[in-house]
Amino acid sequence: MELKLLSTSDIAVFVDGLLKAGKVVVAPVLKQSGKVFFKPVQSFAEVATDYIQTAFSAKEVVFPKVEELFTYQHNEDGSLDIKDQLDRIPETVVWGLRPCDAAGFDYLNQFFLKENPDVYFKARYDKTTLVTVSCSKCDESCFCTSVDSHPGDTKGSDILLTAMDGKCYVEVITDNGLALINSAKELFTSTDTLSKEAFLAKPATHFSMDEIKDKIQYAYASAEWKHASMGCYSCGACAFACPTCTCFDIQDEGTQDHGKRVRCWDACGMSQFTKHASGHNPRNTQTERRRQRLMHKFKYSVENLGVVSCVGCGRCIRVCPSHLNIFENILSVMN
Amino acid sequence: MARIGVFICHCGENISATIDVEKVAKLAGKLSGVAYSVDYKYMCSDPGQTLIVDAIKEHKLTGIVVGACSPRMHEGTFRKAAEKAGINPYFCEMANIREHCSWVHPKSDETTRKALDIVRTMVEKVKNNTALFPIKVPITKTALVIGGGIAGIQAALDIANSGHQVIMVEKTPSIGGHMSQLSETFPTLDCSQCILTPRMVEVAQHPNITLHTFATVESVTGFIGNFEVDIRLKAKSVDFEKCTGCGSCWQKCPSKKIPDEFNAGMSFRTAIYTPFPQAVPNKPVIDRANCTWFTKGGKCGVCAKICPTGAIDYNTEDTILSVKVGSIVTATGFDIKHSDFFPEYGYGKHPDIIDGLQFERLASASGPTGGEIRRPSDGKEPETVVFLACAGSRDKAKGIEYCSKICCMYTAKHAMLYKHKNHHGKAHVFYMDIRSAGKSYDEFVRRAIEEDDVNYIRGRVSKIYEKNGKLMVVGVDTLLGAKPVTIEADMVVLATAVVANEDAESVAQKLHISYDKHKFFAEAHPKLKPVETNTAGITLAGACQSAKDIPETVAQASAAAAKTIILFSGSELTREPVVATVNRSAAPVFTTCTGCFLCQEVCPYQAIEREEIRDRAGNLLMNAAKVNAGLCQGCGTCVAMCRNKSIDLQGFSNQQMLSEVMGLLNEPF
Amino acid sequence: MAEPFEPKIVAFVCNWCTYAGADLAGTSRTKYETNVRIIRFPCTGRIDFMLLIKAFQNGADGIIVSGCHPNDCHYTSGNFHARRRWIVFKSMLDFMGFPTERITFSWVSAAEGKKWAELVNETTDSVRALGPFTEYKNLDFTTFNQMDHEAIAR
Amino acid sequence: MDTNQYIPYQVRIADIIDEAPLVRTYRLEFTDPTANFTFKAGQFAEYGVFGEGESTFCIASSPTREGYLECTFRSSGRVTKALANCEINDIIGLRGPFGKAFPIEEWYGKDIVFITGGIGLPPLRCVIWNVLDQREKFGKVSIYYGARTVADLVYKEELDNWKKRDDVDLFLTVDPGGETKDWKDNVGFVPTIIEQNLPSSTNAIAIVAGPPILIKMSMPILAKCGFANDKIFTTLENRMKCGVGKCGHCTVGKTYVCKDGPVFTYEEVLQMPQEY
Amino acid sequence: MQDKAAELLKNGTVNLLIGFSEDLGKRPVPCFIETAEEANILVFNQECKNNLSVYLHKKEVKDAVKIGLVSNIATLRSVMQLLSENQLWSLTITYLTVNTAGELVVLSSAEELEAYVQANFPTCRAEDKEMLDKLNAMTRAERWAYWKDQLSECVKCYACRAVCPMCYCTVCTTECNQPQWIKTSAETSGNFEYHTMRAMHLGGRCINCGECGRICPAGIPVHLLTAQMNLEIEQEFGGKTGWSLKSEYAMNSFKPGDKENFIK
Repeated sequence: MELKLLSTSDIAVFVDGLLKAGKVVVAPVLKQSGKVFFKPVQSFAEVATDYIQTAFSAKEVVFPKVEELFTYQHNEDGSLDIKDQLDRIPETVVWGLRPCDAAGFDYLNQFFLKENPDVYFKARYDKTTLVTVSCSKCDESCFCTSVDSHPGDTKGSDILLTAMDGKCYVEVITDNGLALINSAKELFTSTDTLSKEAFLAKPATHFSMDEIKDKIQYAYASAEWKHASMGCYSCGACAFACPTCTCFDIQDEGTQDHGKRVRCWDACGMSQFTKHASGHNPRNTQTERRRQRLMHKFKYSVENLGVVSCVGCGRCIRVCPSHLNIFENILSVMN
Repeated sequence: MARIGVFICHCGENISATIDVEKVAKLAGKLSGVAYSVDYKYMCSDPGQTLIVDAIKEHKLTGIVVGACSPRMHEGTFRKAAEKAGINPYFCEMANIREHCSWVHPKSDETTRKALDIVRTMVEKVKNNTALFPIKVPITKTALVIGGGIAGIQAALDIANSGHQVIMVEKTPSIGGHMSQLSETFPTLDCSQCILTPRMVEVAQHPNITLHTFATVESVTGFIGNFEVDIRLKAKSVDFEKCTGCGSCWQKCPSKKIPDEFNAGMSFRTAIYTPFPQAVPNKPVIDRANCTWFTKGGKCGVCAKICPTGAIDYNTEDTILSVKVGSIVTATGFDIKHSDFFPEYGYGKHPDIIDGLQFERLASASGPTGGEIRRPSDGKEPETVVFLACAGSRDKAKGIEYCSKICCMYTAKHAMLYKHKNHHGKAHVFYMDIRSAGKSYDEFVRRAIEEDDVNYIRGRVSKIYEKNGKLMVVGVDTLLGAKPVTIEADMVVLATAVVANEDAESVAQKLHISYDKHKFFAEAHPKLKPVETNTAGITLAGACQSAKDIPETVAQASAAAAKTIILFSGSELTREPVVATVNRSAAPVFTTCTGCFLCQEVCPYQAIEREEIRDRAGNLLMNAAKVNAGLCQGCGTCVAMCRNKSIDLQGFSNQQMLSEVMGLLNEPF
Repeated sequence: MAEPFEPKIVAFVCNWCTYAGADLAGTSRTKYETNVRIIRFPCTGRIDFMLLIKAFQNGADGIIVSGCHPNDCHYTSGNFHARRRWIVFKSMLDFMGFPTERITFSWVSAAEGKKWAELVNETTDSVRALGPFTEYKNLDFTTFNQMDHEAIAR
Repeated sequence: MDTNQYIPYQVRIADIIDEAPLVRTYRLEFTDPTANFTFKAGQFAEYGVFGEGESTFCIASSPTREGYLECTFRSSGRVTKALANCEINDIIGLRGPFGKAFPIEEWYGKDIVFITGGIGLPPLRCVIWNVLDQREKFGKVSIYYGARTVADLVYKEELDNWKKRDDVDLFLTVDPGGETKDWKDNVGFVPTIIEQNLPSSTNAIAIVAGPPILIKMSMPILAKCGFANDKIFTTLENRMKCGVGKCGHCTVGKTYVCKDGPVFTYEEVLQMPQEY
Repeated sequence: MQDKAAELLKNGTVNLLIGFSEDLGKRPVPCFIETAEEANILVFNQECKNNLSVYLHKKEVKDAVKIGLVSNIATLRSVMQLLSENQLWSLTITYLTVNTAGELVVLSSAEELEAYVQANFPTCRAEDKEMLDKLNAMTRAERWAYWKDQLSECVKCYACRAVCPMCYCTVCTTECNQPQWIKTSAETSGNFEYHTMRAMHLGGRCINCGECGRICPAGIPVHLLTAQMNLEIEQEFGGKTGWSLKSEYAMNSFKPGDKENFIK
């Protein structure tokens, strides 16, 4: 863990340098819809700076909405070729994600690699460096402080930037991060003091994980689930915007002769998600489906991996068509 | 994958001249799912078909593609072959590499590649074919004939004579129609009633014909082979069981001033009446609109008193008779415009300007004048008569663009009849063109002109006005350089336009058949289905479809009868299984159809019905569309309409069509 | 020198008029371009617009949609419904910026073998002039696959 | 580099047996003879038709019979229909083996009671073979199997063989109305048949597989026989996509049926939310 | 409104009332009220944009049979369209809305509904019109670029479908996989086909509530597609969506005189 300084004017120099070095830089870009998306950029000029949260999380870098698993081709002699595309994946720097997103990566890392490691995730994750920027602003949807994180949290990041009083403080957390810094040593000067708390945003804290941990055990039976889910349209917006939702579907595209097998995002809230070919649907009502999603975030993932899989980024609240509010739901089902 | 057989035909040289058939067969053999592939000189020949049959058996083929000519040519042939080999005939598809490839392209690799593409496309389709079975629809072997004119009579007799039951419905008190009103008929001048009445009697007496006069069709439901028809039997007020037809009632009936429809309003009838002496059935009915008993509330009652058999019953009411029939012959006939249609001729105010039908009555022995031609106003024999052809017909201004077809002929006939009866009289005919196509028709017209020196003037009549007891007919003679001519006439006969019955539209709607803008009923195809309507099982006969003369009408009536008899020749009707179906599945899904019924509108055949899906307790769970396979003709418009693909078309299913597209555009290697 | 571009054209036609018209072109040996591939439907009313999209998605450069002239429909009104669908579909595609000139709508009767041949030739020429329809296929890379492809390019 | 669990083995269909309407058994062999594929009774695999997708079902043959693999499936969805259209020598994809197996070793010396219905037999046949192939290691073996109709019974030959064996008690039944003229066995629902021939629970293991209703109905009866919940095994068949505990389709509460199951004791099942 | 709602719930005219309440952030949230006591949480203001009629397809709602529906005009219009498509037949619905004068209006029959909707029929929303004109003014290439850029962000969460009252199919074409019409993956071409299809299915049925555009997490103005089509259809064939109780669907009817200048 090193602490360095980077003059704000050199940020552009640094990023453009990374691009020159042949790295793919994925950074927040403001699009005509007025929303900010993570996009590969060609120069720092494209990077958006003034935003609270991006529309979608940066998980797409390591878990694309469409991942090509392999292509297949039947040959004239009846044999079959199967090729995966793992060698394609480029060195990538994710620039300017929020600490909550970085924390999301931490969870993804555990989920995909702890057991039955997922080669596609690994291939992308290994080539990805996360440069996080701590938050000076937040809105009423943010609630990272409720889930054991905060606007200056380094969890999951390789590098955490905090730009205040004209300087940019650089917390180097991993060797990965260090390597990145070293690619442009001259821009960085060492420093040892950093007190960012004053600068950081102060999102409202609605609960603490400690108080949840035991109450959540009994939440399953709560009658409140029906209320918490009646308004749900059973679309996938929350899951697709979520930095830690990992459900996916596997589909073949093409003919029986040649094509590709892809995996694409799926959402446990969609009515067909658990439906059997027989027509039997284990989670037939939205109540069950929403309960599964929330319980997974706050209970199941803790039991399975020891980490809460909600990072409090608040995206699900912002995107929800019927303004369902995850922390309100959690609070309601626990009492 | 399936085991498809591909059979490439050389068609002698027709295909192999420009396409490398061996190569196509060889490459087709490599396609996934193709288990056998071969080329042969003539696939449609007996050895060719045997080759296919054997291959299917030997290689356990599940489907075949024959790369040869157009399916419109030989699909049937090869489907039979497939069936012979023991697989469902609908697992056979044809790849049209002749009409669509070898015949239209030069010999080249491109052409060969195209042929292979075509074959591959059909292979992809047949892989997704499903076994289909002809649809059997039971048939009620009873025909309904609507209309008792010559068309209806002819059709009814033909069908009845073939041994099938016929129900005839006629709205007036007697069958016979317009033909019974005619005096003589062109081109032979034989007496209309002499040839018609025997047929009328035959109908009445035929064991296979049930006759309902004074009756109308109330409603029609169901479909080909299985129509359910409600017939309204209007209250006759006379018990036909008891009535002997002695006629004493109408002789005594006090209300005698009712215009006589049969005589085209040129004489009067009574309130209780038989329309004409040879009426069938020859029993009276009471015209309640004009009977004092009904108009003045229970006064009079003479006929009841007079009737020897007590057949009169003022209290009878309309009754609805429901019948099941397998086919319907529509023979509702036509009407003509009357002189009141013509402002330029005084809106029919002048009694001596009459229409053709009225002249027929004047000329008819059974008519008001006993066959002597006397003008209505004063009963004098007219010395000059002007006949106007095309009165209203072929006249955009009057909204009738079409030719009424029969006027040229009957005008010639009228002029001739007049001359025969009034040898010194003068007959003038104003005409636009003389249309006398038809067996010995033109001779007939020539005869009028040459032998009976009827004066034909080519030109139109602009107006007719009265001047000291004469009718001044003002027109032009276009053959004499549009020279104006004025003729002093004693009587003018307008050959008025033939039009559809006023109730034609409502009849069509009851039958769910379409009609043109003049309310004439529309045939299913102007050339190839001139007798059928686009509602299967309903045929047309006579002038309800368009103006026709008697021979044409009779011919079409027999054709309609033939169609019916063909339908009745089997115990059930077998139809191509290319029909739409709405998916159904087990509870709790039942179907993916949402019951929006937006598809109902697009079906030209009213084949889409509503089905109510209920649980065991009988509670309505959902409404869903259901296709009546008896009515569906398989156009598939509803399939493309259906948003979530709940309707599919057998033989051209979504899976099949999409597979064709995918297969065509994705070359395997 | 690369060989000249030969467009792939798919024709969606109805069984009773245009398919028969194409047959007539055959029986009267009217020669025309080889680029067209015919897919037979019972009626233009059956032609699902999704099939057109699928065709383009799978590499068609041009499409012909053809059926019976108005009032000639074997099923009386299928082509009328189809026409209405086309009007809307066309303007829809146009609004999305789709090069609609790659779709040719036409009426070809069973008697118009010659017209069919001309139609195919005209369409082929115009599509050949338009060049390969890559816009649509290129859509197939989402941003992140795009990224991969760029990576390979390097 | 870890193995890529999404790349399927290529297997060739060596033989096809039509078991019942819509139900087929495929015998599969690896195109690459070097492929070392080992599995245990109760594990499942992902069977894929390229261009259509993958479908999940248990391996129906037993590791005790080496050299080949068998699977039995009913064609219902897109993939299974495509599978059913396959012919001998077609190549399909195979991923696996996945999931926990039955702890057969722990059952040595015990009585084994198999209870299953319809298409529930295939997952158990693997165990049954396993048991029969080392018959001496087990106590009494009884099999309760039923189907809707006689036609719907799968592995008919096998059933005859088991019937002939005197070291296996086979109770065959078909639902009322499903019988044929020459049907000599029981008529009635499986649970009823169990009630009529109650198995002893002393030192016994019960294995239940089949439609949810069958499981639901059988449990109380087994309880009545005195089977403890941890002596009753079942195998859940949730919708699965990845097979390796990632895609989330098969989750029941915190449990990933694909990697934590599909084999569970009834006790474990009761711990889960009742969403399967 | 709260009192009226309470009354309806008390006297049993309504078993379940669908309306709006507010969350901690004072944002309107759809709420579902079964007892008169809860009625006090109801709010109704300009921010209540959701088209609540979409909930009428929800099983829990259908089970309640007697429904009270707090509606803005768009909601009422969509109910009209739904009725014309033979939906909602199992429900008896009481509509609570607020007219332009700001008074509470209660409609308890389809006929009343029709009268009210026709009297207060909404026009194409100004902001939409503006965007449409902007797009139509573009060259086609620009439009292509525009939609390509927009649709590349679509993740196929199907929120647009979920919030659409006209998307009531129990199984959507996107879920049909025999054959698979729509790619499951959210690749841009798949997104194009999905949105084209959606627009085609909604053209002449969409009631322009604009929900799909408003809620798109990727900010794609999908509602413009259907809005544009509705304009086209209205111009070409006439008829307004959600105007009449009897079906006036432009796409299942035709006029012999429909234009065909584009047909060779």
